[in-house]
Amino acid sequence: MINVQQNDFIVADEYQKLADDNQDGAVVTFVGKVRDFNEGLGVQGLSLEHYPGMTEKVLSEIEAEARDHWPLNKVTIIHRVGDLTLGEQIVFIGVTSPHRRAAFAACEFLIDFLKTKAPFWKKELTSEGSKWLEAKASDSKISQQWSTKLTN
Amino acid sequence: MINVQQNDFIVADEYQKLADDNQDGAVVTFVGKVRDFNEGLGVQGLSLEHYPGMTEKVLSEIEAEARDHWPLNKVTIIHRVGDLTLGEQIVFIGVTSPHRRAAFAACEFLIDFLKTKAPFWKKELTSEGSKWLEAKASDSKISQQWSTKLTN
Amino acid sequence: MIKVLFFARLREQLSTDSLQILASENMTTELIRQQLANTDDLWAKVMSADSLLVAVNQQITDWSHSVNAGDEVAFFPPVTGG
Amino acid sequence: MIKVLFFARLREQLSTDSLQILASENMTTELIRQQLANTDDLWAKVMSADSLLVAVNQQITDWSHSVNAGDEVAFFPPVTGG
Repeated sequence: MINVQQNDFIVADEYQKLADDNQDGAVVTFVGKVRDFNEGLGVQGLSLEHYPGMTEKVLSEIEAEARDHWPLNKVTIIHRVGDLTLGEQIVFIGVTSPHRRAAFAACEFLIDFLKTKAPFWKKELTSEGSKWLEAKASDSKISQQWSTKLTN
Repeated sequence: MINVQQNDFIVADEYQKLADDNQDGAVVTFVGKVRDFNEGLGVQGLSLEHYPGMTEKVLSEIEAEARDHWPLNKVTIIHRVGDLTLGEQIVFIGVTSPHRRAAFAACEFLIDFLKTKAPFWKKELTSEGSKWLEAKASDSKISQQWSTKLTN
Repeated sequence: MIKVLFFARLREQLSTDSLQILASENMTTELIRQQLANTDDLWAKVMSADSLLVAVNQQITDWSHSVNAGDEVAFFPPVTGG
Repeated sequence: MIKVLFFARLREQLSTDSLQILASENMTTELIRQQLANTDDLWAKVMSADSLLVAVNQQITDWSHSVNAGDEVAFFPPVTGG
């Protein structure tokens, strides 16, 4: 399931939807939240913009790629857009599999690729005004490492 | 927080306890459940035995080791003992960190080491009687890989 | 016509979220970029950023990708979601 | 006295979850294992399993670990939790 939404999500509900299959021994979830990011500027929140249509398409492609690599049963990807305050949830990734290694790897793969491929942009709202975040070189390096690992 | 308990745990409650700190950008959780394990014998459930006292001690040591390697804030480890039926939750590992890579790595490290170091034993209850599970060579290999990775 | 979209920092810098341009023969993503850069100094600066990304019909692509009438072309900075 | 514990398959095979043995000079985990193995054929078989693990005072250890009065020694098969 892929959702791009303004509303908050409830982890308990998403977990429940993921966890109702007896074939799955492993459920791994990741939640990313608004935190006091980089330079200690007193972050009050984020504004999240996206490219409607393309976002969902890219997330579907990333999910399909994960399913090519690992035996997955359920996959949930939820990403919020709009204005979020400090501590709010931004993104939920949940994966179930018969195998824990597959569940961990796929969950991490999904968030790593979401960060470098999906058209979302964060603007940080600080006490000194707002500022678009710069993409992190470390994030694209992580994606590249996956590509190397998975094609070898 | 480390708990070895007969009772089921509620993922929503455990998530809530983990997620209330604005310094943490990342929350990773793992849930392991009773599934139809290995040889398609029609698993009806598990009976889980442990070594009271030593279990908690080992889990604390594993947690301390994870904290040595990664910047973690909260860590929750819950493992159930006693009789469990198919589909029931066995183990919960939850980790929060400012950094998602640390949260993923620590969560996977904790379950990998729990599986090879903590004194729990699973007896499978099938339609053809009960049977102690054999330790998997793949699990000890995974622990060894961690040791190699973390000391290099 | 070709629909052109701008997102995030670009959208703010250009004060524009979308516009339409006429399709022509042998059009590419690079030619559209140059055409837009010719608007004025501001557009020239924004459209020549090294980090600029382009998508055609919601698929990230390179600067030699051909573009035809009815296509949707989007320009945006590196993504920062998650 | 030394408290000796058995878990899981061992506990079932031996129909025993704990017993007390007398401490003696220069006792080790290996000597306790041998002493228990001498009980009868069943104990000999169970206590000579290659995969047998031993913990002293709730810490997994090897077969040369010394054991003193008051220690808690546990024998068990490889763990399978999680």
